[in-house]
Amino acid sequence: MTDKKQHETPMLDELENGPWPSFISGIKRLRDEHPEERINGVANDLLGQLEHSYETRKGYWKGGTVSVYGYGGGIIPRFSEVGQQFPESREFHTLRVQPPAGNHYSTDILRQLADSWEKWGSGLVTFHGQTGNIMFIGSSTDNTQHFFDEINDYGFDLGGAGPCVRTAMSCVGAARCEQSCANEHKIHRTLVNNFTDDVHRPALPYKFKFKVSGCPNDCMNSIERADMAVIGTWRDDMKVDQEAWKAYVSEKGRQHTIDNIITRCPTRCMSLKDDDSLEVDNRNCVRCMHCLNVVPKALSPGEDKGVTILMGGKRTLKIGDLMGTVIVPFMKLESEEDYEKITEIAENTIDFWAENGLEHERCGEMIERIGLVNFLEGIEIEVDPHMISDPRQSSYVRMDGWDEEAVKWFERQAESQSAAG
Amino acid sequence: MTDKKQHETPMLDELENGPWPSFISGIKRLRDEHPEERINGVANDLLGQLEHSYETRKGYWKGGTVSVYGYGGGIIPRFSEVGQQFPESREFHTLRVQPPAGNHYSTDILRQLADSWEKWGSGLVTFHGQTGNIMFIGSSTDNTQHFFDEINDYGFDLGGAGPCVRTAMSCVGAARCEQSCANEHKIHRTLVNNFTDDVHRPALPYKFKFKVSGCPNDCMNSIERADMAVIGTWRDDMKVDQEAWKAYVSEKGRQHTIDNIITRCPTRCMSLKDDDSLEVDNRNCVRCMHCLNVVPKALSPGEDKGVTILMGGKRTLKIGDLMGTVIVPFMKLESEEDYEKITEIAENTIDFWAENGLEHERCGEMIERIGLVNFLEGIEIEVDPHMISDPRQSSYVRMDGWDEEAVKWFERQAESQSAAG
Amino acid sequence: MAKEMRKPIESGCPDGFQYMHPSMVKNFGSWDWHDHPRPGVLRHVSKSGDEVWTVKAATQRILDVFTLRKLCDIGDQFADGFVRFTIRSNIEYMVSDALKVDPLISALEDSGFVVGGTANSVAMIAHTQGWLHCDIPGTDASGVVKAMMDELIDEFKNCDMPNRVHITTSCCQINCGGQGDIAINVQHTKPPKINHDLVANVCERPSVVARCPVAAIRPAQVNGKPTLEVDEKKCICCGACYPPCPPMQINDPEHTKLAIWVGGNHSNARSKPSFQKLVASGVPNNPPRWPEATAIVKRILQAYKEDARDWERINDWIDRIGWPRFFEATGLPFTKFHIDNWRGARKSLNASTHIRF
Amino acid sequence: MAKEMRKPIESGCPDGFQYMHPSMVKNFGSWDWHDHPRPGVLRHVSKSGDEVWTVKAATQRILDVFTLRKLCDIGDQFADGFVRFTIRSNIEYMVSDALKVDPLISALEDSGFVVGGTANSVAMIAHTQGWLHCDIPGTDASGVVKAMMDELIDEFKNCDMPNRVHITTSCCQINCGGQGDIAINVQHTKPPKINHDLVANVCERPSVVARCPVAAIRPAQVNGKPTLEVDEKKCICCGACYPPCPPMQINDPEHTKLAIWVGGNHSNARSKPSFQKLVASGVPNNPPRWPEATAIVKRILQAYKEDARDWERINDWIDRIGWPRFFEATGLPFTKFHIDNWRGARKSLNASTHIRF
Ligand code: SRM
Ligand code: SRM
Ligand code: SRM
Ligand code: SRM
Ligand code: SF4
Ligand code: SF4
Ligand code: SF4
Ligand code: SF4
Ligand code: SF4
Ligand code: SF4
Ligand code: SF4
Ligand code: SF4
Repeated sequence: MTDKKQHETPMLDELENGPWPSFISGIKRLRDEHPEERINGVANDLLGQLEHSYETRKGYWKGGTVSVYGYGGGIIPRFSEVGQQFPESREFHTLRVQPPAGNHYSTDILRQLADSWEKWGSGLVTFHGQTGNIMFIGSSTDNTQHFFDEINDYGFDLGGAGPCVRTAMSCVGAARCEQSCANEHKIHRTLVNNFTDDVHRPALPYKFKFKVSGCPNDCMNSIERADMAVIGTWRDDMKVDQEAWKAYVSEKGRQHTIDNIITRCPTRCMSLKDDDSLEVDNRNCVRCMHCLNVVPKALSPGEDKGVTILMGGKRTLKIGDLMGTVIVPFMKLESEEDYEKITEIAENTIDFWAENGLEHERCGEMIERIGLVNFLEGIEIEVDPHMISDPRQSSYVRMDGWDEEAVKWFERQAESQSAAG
Repeated sequence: MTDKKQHETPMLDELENGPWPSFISGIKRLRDEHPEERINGVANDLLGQLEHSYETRKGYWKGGTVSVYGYGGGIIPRFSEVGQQFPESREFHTLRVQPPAGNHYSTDILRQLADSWEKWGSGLVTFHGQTGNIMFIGSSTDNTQHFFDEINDYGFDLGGAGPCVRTAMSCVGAARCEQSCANEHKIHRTLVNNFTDDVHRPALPYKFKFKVSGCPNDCMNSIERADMAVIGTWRDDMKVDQEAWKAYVSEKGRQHTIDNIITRCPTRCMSLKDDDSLEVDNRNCVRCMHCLNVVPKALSPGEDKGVTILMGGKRTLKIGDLMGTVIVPFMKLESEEDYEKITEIAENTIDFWAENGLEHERCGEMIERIGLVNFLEGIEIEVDPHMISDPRQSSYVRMDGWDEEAVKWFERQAESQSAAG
Repeated sequence: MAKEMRKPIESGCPDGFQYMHPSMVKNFGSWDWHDHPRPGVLRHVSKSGDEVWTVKAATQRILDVFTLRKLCDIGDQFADGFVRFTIRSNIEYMVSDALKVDPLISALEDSGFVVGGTANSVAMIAHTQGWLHCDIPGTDASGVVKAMMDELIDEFKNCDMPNRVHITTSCCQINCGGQGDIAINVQHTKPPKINHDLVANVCERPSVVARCPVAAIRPAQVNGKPTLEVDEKKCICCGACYPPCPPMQINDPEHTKLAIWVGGNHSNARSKPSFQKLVASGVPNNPPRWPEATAIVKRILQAYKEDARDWERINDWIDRIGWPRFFEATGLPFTKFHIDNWRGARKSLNASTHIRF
Repeated sequence: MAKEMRKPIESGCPDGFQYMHPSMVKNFGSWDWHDHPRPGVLRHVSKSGDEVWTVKAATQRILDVFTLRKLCDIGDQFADGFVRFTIRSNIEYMVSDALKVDPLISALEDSGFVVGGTANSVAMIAHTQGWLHCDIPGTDASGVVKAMMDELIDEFKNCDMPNRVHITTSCCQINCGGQGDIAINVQHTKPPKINHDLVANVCERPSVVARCPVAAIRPAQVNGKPTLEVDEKKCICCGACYPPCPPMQINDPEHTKLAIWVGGNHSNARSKPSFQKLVASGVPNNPPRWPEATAIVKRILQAYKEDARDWERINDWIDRIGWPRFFEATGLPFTKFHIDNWRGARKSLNASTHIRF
């Protein structure tokens, strides 16, 4: 440790108490124990500024413009407003780096990243931010380029910041989860890596996020937090291992089974038979996952797997929280053509939104403004009753094109029937 | 029948086919069989105009101004736009007459009304219109006054038409229904008869309807069709006659009982015990009536009866259908003071709305425009969590008065506790 | 006026007890339970042990005095001279003696009335004035109802449905008939045609402008006269401007259509009250028997009857099976018009993976 | 720039298979079932019969390189040199040999990490940047979380809750932290204070005006300079104007408060995904340990734990017991602010007699 004066941090010190791991202790370790003086100094001034925030209950960072050569985004620049007092952390930018799909790491690669970061940055890193980036927190303007060049050479690339396609997220899924109905990994990389240009050069109305969950449990919060959510599901009957089911019933008891499973089914489509076997009215199962979650040994998704796509989720800003809503009720994702199709859907969506979205307007806000039907027409997807919870409730609409629209429906029905037949 | 030329009615004649009673046949009887020539003529021209409507698919009545001495409303004036062709029914006004609460009639009084109507009107009458009036359909301008004078003398009065308090409605309720939790009769008459002036002299922003149902089955459609809905309910535990219940279970079977009752309870608060007895988690019963409806012999409302008041229901016009929403979760209606209190609530509501409603704006539309909280303040009712399905979902609100509001709640809680203790 | 006029007695709503069947007066507030001995008949049992048997019959709603007197005759003969009318304009006879029920039913049926409409039947269709009396109707609700009930009479006379079915009709988009399990409503499909010569004389222009839900009307001058004009791109053809301004003719022999809505439910039974939803539109407004509308209603009833569970109202049934299946089961087309775009429409979208395949 | 710059390799999202535990690669897509041998541990069994035991541990999220290397050391020693991170920034170690689980847990705990957060525990709180890095924070999410997890550590380490509890925090009303079963969010209570001297230089005025959700901002002149002004009656104190225009200072040491929201649920399990609802506001933003916020969270958790049934998430529980009971059970006040008045607010009103007394 250098002998430079350490800032007093009486308030932050309070956050070293208690059993939970303390981020303050971590920063102090960098200040006190790291061999590199640069890092000691940065950590010391960072603590100083943070203590100042705690005392005054205000933040002291402001934005600016920092990027790496060739890119327009991916870095959150931070300059201190109290840099005179805390000069060594006055430039404290965050690099948003895309993690491997599924957030898998070897310890080797983690060490390699730590080494690079130690060389150029503050030594503070987060796995991961809420959008899913590795956040390398605290680099000077000069060093961002060096750090990026180094990790970019061994396979890491920046994520998004600004009005652009953002880093995507996918759940552990098929790698370790029996509920997975899709190759989250492949969907994730196919989608986001199709848009690297849009990730790195912000030129869209606003941000656009992909998230991929392998099943309706939606461990990636995709319905609420993604502009385009891709969620695995299945179309045929769920699989019931009656022996495993009966074993569960006999272990837990019938009353328990009824109270925790049968009556919790949102469409009441399960019956516990007198011989303890299970009957499922699969046509009315809405794939809510509840029963599969409770008895994974006995109940599993069916064989005919695919994905549901929802669009328009986001949090509060401007018009209040929006959940994504169903745009593609079901599509298979097996062949390369299937993957091309989903990429095309994403492209059509982003193109249409890029043309029609207002400045700072998310895709869901645009849908809200122009109406779902116009959006669907824009991305060339036909209306489908699975997209709604309920049909129109208001008679306030001009419907003189009814007959033409009805014909379209019957034609589509006939087509899909002859395709099936 | 007079020998005046009868209009051809080929289309209407089609409505004399089929087994259902035909209103066309009824009108023809008046044309062909009634001893009074005036009535024959009116019926003939009425059929003529109606046939003309069927042929051209258009209506031919227009409004105007007709009233009885001393009143401003209660009559729907109709003048024919094709009166030259159909002169005898060219004036064809409807008198809206308030029925006895509960729509009870002796045959004597019905005959008396028929006699009066035959003297002055067309001989066509409806028990009742959708708002609940006896509709005496088809009077000339001159005769309205005569007819009104005659029936007013023996106890009948006009209902509302125009921007005024309207005729109210109440279900058969306590007169013949075991579900009844209130004296619908008395509530109905107390409320509407407190506002006779507002019924007869239209001077409000728009119409205002009371409807009274004795229980949450709401046979009067009051939540959707009344500005102020009063609905009977109870506050203590429902009554369970376990013997009658078990008899039902043993007659219908356990599976049937579970499928039709236990799993249909919206809050899942019923358990069928192993001995076939019923356990109800009464704190979570929402008085939905389902189980009581299915097994009225075994299940009945509790003892601590009262009413819930909802306001703001109406159909489509202007902003789309509105359901009424809870304004008074529960109040007793036993003593005269209780009835004074409910009258006062109605008065406060109508006063506040009369002052703050826009022209042609219903109470529910006003609530929608100004927000429930402002409405409650206007009628001096405190907020209560029973009024909502869910608390606020949007953070977009200025809440700097939070502490003061919190204090109000705690004070009210303390008061009601000390009142109870 | 010169002649002295009689001052009204502002008696308001009459006391019903004076006209109430004596057994109902006696047992007021003490009923214990009821059951359904047969279609069209209810038995209510009082805590006192008294019984009242109610026989319900449908009429044509618009009664001529002959019919009214006939109903009275039957009441005198079998039911102690008392009757009541239900909210759906059915007449009810109350008898204390079970033995009178069958003869009463025969008398009613012999006179052309239809006994039924109780419990899980298709109830009498609630309806409105139509061409017979109103000034703004797009169709004749009474005619639609007569034609339809001719075909649904068995469903009225029997109790074969999973739960009661409440059908309503209305003769313009104002919808005095309310909403129901199934509603047959007028739906205009073209903006009003304005008779500019009349507007200045007949209409108070600012209040017509204010009545339009989408602000599509603006004041204008035509041939130097003040009138109104409609932005046809905005107009949702609701007809709200027509009552205050009849020169804004919205009714059209061809373009005024019927629409069918389902799932309205006012009761609090099981779920909270729910609004009806559009299922079919563009249905021809085809007097005198409107066969197209009846055909759709029958398809819906049949699908409901086949698939719903006991006690499920139409809305409960659809909640369970989902809308895609509803359209499949009824064979009705799903179009872009089914996707709501009025206030709060977002809540009608499926923001979940809850999907039935 | 003069110097020749390195062109980036636009490789995007790296392939995860290269860093994936071999057993997960081998059994990719063939897992059969899992169970919960003990808190913090999952066992996944593949159709091939292979097993993977996962041990989950919480860290401080903002890792210094020492801590990161310590985590790597443990991974090398017990878990074949592979780890993954969850969406809640927990680290997961996968081992194929059940016998390694206990020593691994000891190693983690000995190093100060906390093993838990699986199944029906209180999961690690998702959080955001706060005063440590963001330019607009009203509080320090990391600090709030550290202080709160100190008190909820037992709930993290055990699986005693009716179902999982997902807590989130955010450090401004933008809410990067998302929503959750319980959310602790910043809530400003006073309109921004404008530094008029700076506006003209720093802010693009039209786009600031456009950013306001309630159109409360208008261009103005102060001392002859172009600036902005806020209609304080309209302003809902959301802070949306502050990021594009820092001179519109919304953060205030006293009037920036915390609010607590409950019932957000993103999963499709049982009911469709639901939004969180406001339950408490005006909570002091009180560093360094925010005791008032923690106290409320604990009251909510306790009521939930006592009253909810197995598998009921907080929203499911409240659906069953109703909001009045929620306020009763937690002792939190119900105020006029709980009644929504934002778009679509009517749907939040109780349009029924469904009431629990
Ligand atoms: C007579 C009448 C009230 C009146 O004063 O006029 C009435 C009377 C009864 N209703 Fe009703 N309801 C009457 C209109 C209604 C209406 C309004 C309407 O028809 O427009 C509703 C609400 C409409 C809606 O839900 O959209 C209504 C919703 C109910 C319900 C709830 C049904 C449900 O499951 O949703 C019940 C409960 C039941 O079925 O057991 C009920 C039950 C009953 C019972 C069984 C109550 C009782 O214990 O006596 C009565 C006999 C019904 C029968 O005929 O089978 N009544 N009932 C109305 C008869 C109308 C008719 O002639 O067809
Ligand atoms: C007669 C009746 C239909 C029927 O055949 O049963 C009826 C007929 C008319 N209604 Fe209605 N309404 C009738 C019950 C209703 C109901 C049902 C109810 O009261 O439960 C409603 C829906 C509930 C509600 O209040 O919202 C209803 C909602 C309307 C509206 C729309 C009001 C709104 O705020 O949305 C209008 C338009 C207006 O008032 O501007 C309206 C206007 C009219 C007018 C006065 C049309 C006009 O402006 O000239 C109709 C006169 C017809 C005529 O020639 O007699 N009528 N009207 C019903 C009254 C009979 C009676 O007094 O008993
Ligand atoms: C590891 C992780 C995915 C990842 O790739 O990061 C994951 C993994 C699993 N989730 Fe999840 N979920 C993970 C975040 C989520 C989230 C998102 C979040 O935490 O922000 C959700 C949705 C949040 C919400 O609902 O608001 C989520 C909703 C579920 C559910 C639905 C629970 C419910 O009843 O509502 C299940 C089903 C279950 O509990 O059996 C589930 C089940 C599971 C299972 C049991 C699936 C399986 O069979 O393997 C996994 C083990 C969970 C455990 O640790 O007990 N997972 N899970 C995430 C662990 C986060 C953590 O460290 O705490
Ligand atoms: C770092 C991170 C919080 C964290 O600590 O984890 C974060 C931090 C910021 N977010 Fe965020 N957001 C982060 C995830 C989110 C999420 C969650 C998600 O992606 O799932 C959301 C909600 C979901 C959504 O997209 O709606 C989110 C919604 C926002 C918004 C509001 C967007 C909206 O349309 O409602 C803004 C404001 C804006 O963009 O104008 C915002 C803006 C910001 C900015 C750039 C503030 C600003 O304008 O200067 C923050 C930079 C902080 C910093 O100094 O690093 N951030 N932000 C998360 C990104 C880390 C990463 O890249 O992995
Ligand atoms: S979303 Fe489904 S598939 Fe993915 S980890 Fe969660 S439970 Fe497994
Ligand atoms: S997955 Fe959900 S909807 Fe399907 S059977 Fe199981 S509990 Fe019911
Ligand atoms: S509303 Fe209730 S009390 Fe009144 S008739 Fe209907 S079921 Fe009976
Ligand atoms: S009345 Fe409704 S909520 Fe109450 S126990 Fe019966 S079914 Fe359940
Ligand atoms: S629905 Fe329309 S046309 Fe029919 S009675 Fe009511 S206002 Fe008149
Ligand atoms: S029909 Fe309706 S939308 Fe069209 S101009 Fe008239 S009031 Fe406006
Ligand atoms: S919640 Fe607000 S303050 Fe916190 S990181 Fe996001 S934008 Fe910054
Ligand atoms: S704080 Fe929000 S509401 Fe207030 S002026 Fe700024 S953007 Fe508008």
